Amino acid sequence: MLQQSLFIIMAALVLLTAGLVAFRPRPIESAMWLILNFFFTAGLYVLLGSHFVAVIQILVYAGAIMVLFVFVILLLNLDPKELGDETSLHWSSVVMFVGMLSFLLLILHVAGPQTLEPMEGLLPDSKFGSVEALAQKLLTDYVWGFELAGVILLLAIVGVGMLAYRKPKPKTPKFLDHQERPV
Amino acid sequence: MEEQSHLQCIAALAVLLPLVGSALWFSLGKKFGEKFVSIGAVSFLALSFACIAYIFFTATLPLRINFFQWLPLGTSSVSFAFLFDPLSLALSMVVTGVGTLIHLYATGYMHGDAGFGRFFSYLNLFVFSMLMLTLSDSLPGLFLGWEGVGLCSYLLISFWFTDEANASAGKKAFIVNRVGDFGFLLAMFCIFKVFGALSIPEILQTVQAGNFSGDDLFWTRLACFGLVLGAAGKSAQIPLYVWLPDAMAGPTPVSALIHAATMVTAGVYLCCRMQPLFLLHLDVLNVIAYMGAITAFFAATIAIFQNDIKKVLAYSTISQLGYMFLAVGLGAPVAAYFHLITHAFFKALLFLGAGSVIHGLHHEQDMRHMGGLRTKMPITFWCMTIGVLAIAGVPPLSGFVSKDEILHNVWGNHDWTLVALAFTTAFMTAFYMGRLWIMTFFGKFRGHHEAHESPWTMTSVLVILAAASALAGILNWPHLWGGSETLGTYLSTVVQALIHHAEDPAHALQSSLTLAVVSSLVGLAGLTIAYFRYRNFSGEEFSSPAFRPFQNKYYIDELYDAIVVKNLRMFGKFLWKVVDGFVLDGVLNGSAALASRTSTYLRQLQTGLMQQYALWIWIGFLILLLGAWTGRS
Amino acid sequence: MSAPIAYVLFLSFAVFCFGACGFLIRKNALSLLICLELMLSGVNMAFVGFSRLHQNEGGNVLYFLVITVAACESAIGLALILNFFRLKKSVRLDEARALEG
Amino acid sequence: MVETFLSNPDFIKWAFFAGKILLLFGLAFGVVAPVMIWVERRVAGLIQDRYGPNRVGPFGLLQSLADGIKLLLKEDLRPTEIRPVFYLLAPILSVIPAAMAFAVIPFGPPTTLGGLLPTPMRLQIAELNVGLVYVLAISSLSVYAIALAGWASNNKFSVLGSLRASAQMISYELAAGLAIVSVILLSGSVDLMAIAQSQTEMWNIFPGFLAFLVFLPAIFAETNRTPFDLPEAEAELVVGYHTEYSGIKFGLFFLAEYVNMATVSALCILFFFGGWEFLPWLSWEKIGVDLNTFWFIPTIWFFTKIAAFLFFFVWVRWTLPRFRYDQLMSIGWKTLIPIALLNILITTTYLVFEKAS
Repeated sequence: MLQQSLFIIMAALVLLTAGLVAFRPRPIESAMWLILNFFFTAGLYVLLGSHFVAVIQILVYAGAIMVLFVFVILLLNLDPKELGDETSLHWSSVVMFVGMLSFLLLILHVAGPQTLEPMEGLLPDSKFGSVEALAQKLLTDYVWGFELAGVILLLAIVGVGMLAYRKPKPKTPKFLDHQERPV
Repeated sequence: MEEQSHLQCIAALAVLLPLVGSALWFSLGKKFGEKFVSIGAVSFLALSFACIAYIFFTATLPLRINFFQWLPLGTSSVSFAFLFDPLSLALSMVVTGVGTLIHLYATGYMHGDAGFGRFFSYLNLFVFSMLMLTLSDSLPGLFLGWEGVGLCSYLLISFWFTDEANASAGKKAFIVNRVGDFGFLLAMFCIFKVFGALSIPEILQTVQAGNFSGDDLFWTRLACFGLVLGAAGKSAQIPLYVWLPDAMAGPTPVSALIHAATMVTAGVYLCCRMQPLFLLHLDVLNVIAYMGAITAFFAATIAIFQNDIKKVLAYSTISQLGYMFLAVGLGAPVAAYFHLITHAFFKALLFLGAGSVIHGLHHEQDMRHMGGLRTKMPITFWCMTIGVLAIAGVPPLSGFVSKDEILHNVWGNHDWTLVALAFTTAFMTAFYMGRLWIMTFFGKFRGHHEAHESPWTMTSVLVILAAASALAGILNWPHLWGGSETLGTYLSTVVQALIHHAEDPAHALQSSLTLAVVSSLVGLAGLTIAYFRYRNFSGEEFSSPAFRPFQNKYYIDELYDAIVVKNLRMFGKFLWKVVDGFVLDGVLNGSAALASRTSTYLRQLQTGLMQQYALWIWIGFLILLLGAWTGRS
Repeated sequence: MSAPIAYVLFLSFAVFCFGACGFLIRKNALSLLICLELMLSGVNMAFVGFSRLHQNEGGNVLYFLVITVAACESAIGLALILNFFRLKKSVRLDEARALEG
Repeated sequence: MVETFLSNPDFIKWAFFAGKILLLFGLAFGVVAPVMIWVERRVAGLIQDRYGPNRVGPFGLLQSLADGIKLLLKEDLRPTEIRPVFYLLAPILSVIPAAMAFAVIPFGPPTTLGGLLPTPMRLQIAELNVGLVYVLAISSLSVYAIALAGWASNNKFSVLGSLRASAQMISYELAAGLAIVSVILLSGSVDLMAIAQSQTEMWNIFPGFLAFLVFLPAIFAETNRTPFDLPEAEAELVVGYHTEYSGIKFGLFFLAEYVNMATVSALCILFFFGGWEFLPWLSWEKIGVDLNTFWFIPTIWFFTKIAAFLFFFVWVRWTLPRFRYDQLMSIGWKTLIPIALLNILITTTYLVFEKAS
């Protein structure tokens, strides 16, 4: 029973932070809320039993990706004019929520009522969610996906390097006072 | 029928000489001057006439000379070959003979004209295509000549193309001929459908030998009508005669050669050549007869009221041709052919005489401004007199003999309307020729310029033609009058006469004599009435409005213009405005406009804002979702 | 742990919708990428949820692949934004209308 | 009355749990941080041949207490034109990861506390079987505090300082991660308790000496200590990212730094120096100590090792010169990471041969 209520709380927090991420005007704020969102999602994963995934969520999302975002936001140090952050509750948001409802109806209908019963519990000794089980599956059945992920990461690194690199502009040499200037 | 090699080269020479000549005069005319062109042209024609004469006297007819295979038509093929038989030889003799004389005459007439070389090249080209028409063995060959002749008549009519009237007259002649040619083409297609071959001797053999099913008869009947339409177009008969009076816009030698002697007779030659085919359908022959008779009478009535000397002669040509078709229609091709030959002589004479009158009066063509020329131009006067008497049918001249032959046949046919038409036309012919004769040569001189006799080149030709038209009668002097009918026997191998006078010889002689007397009396009456009417002619005549339609040629031109030309122009405008403008262009521009209009709306979608694209994707997803949702089974 | 799968799926789709909605509303590129990350994390939730439902590690493996792609994508996205900023001195998306029809 | 409490198993479990939390956090924040501050200043004085603080209390022991009170009572200076929310958030964010990392560190073998507990329980606050990865994740969060601090205080030097500090931490985190991979390979599990128990016979320092060589500079850089403390060096950028902070905000940063140091040194001991084992080949069972009754001996030994390590920190701080920034980065990327990768290769081959034998 504790788990059920905990799940509800965690879900509520996730939704709250997601809403704040979407609708707060300043990007630095929405970034911070997103980090919090990742924490709560990690909590959700723990409730769902996959611990390793939860920790990876924090390590990769909150720890690495969001660092990039915060860095860029801080580096660019944009004032509101450049950001152009006047968010208007655009009619598209209506479309969003309509979509959401219709999707839910589709799930309920297609999958049938049994989706509403709670999922059966884990066996005490089941190794679901642990590193070993995941590693087992990852490195045997999905080894190609694993290698491919590596290749994609390499690609991204090279790509970013190439994109961000800017040939330093050859600065004209400044002559100190006591040096003679070329005539 | 085997070819001797030397005959082959003579025949080729006879036909190709004019062609080569036309090319020569056209290209070198300007460089070498008039003298070179005139000597060259006349000598080339004379040489060609000599070759034809040589074949005429030595070759065993019919002689078929094959050159090469010309048109492969599926199974059969059309070969380019010449067929020398009495019909074609007689006509080609006339063409080359009269042609040579007219060339000689033209050297004088056209003296000093800028397009001298060009004129003679067209004339030679005309003679070449006329020879092709007469001598060719197959229908397409004949058609080639037929078109060539049409082309040259166009070129020669609008020779002085700088003047708008001449150019439009040339166009008119060409277009009307084309209508006729359409009939001819139709006939050729039908003949090919029925006989599967287009060479004339082959066709005529199958016609005489074979019997035909109902279906074939229908097609051959259609072919005959096609041929009749072609002949009417080329020989200026009732429906398609309008081009001949306007063709007078060309120089006079052209009128003489083309519109009197040779080209207009092509229709008659065609009908005589294809006579066995026509014999299959007697109703067609009847149509020809009536066409001829009506044309003769109609043209004669118009000729009386014309003031232009060449127009009078043009209408008289139409009516004489009507006579020939009448004869062909009644199944007397020999009489038609004989009249054709005699007509060629005296009509050429009349035209050339009128030409020398016009030449003398410095291109004055209106008879009301002539008069009293018999003292100023004696030779022209005497030659014209012989011509007028010949055409009026005064014995013993050639005109009388040939016309009497035709009248005899008409009388023999006992069709009283035809007889009435024929005799009245004879009287009117005599009357308007007499009018012409008296207005130009008698009374006071009403012109502006001082008249002078033409040079020897023109007057010598007049004298020769006068002699020919006087003596041509003996060519086919009827047996009844002790004549040998040389032309009749000569042609009998190819065509056969339909009406056999079954009466006993005595009665026949008596009736033909009375007929001869009657016709000559009619002619003389016409002449005397004309003499008394115009003796002291003062200048205007037929002023009362009653004659208005006659003077305006029954408004036929305006009628044609109203019926055909206006509708064609309207139809053309319709096609241009509605079909092309609205439908085709409309569809084209419309679809383009439609594309551009829709694209302006669709362009609003391309806002460049990435988020809007994402929104459309999302909406698409939703629609798919709803589709899946509703489509669930 | 006995939460029904429908809750998890609804939650994941809700987060996805928030992300998508943010993606469409925000005017600057940075928030765009942030919302994108949100969307991706929403999708991940569904994977983990299903993996828990079927007690099979497949979902988690897929989670891993999605997370690598998300990392690469955000890295490159940020690099692009930097270039865009250098070019246009602002990250407002209204500036990026060059492809307008 | 007490027996009813003692006999109820739930109560005992909860009491044990509370005891663990009190022990660890009390030690970490109450004892370690202030004592370390005092030790640092004394040792610095010793190394620089001068007295350290010795006025406040015996041998100046209460000096850190006095500093703490001073910081608390100081006026809360706040510069203008700053982003208030993030300015205040930064110090908090720096302390949270430091505390969270402590929850996972086991400080003793599983015991029944002298018969008090029905079954031997782990001396670990959170028995996470993915402990190690958790520690890595938490340590990567400390970057935010520094980045936000620099940016929020609206001061060019602090922004530059924060950028440098966070860049340094990110790159050395990578080196530390790779070093830890070889440790995982050696001890075969990601759970910290398991790692410690796997070192009863042979400590990881011997087969994984290269990993230790990579790990040591990485943890120094991670906590911005001594050779790598360029960002807050006075000479360079005034005091780096926390120039604008005064009073307790600065105190928090200071506290976070020392707690981080304690955590990192505990980890280092766990990974390489056999955790609470007595000597490399001399584990407590061998000596004959019964863990259930004398459960506190390994724990105390573990804490003495941490103290020694902390002393080593301070010792290094006052002896080694500071790295220039480009040298610092090149060491991080061009030397440590390649060595770590090489090390992984070595450990794997070693493991294959060892398993073969």
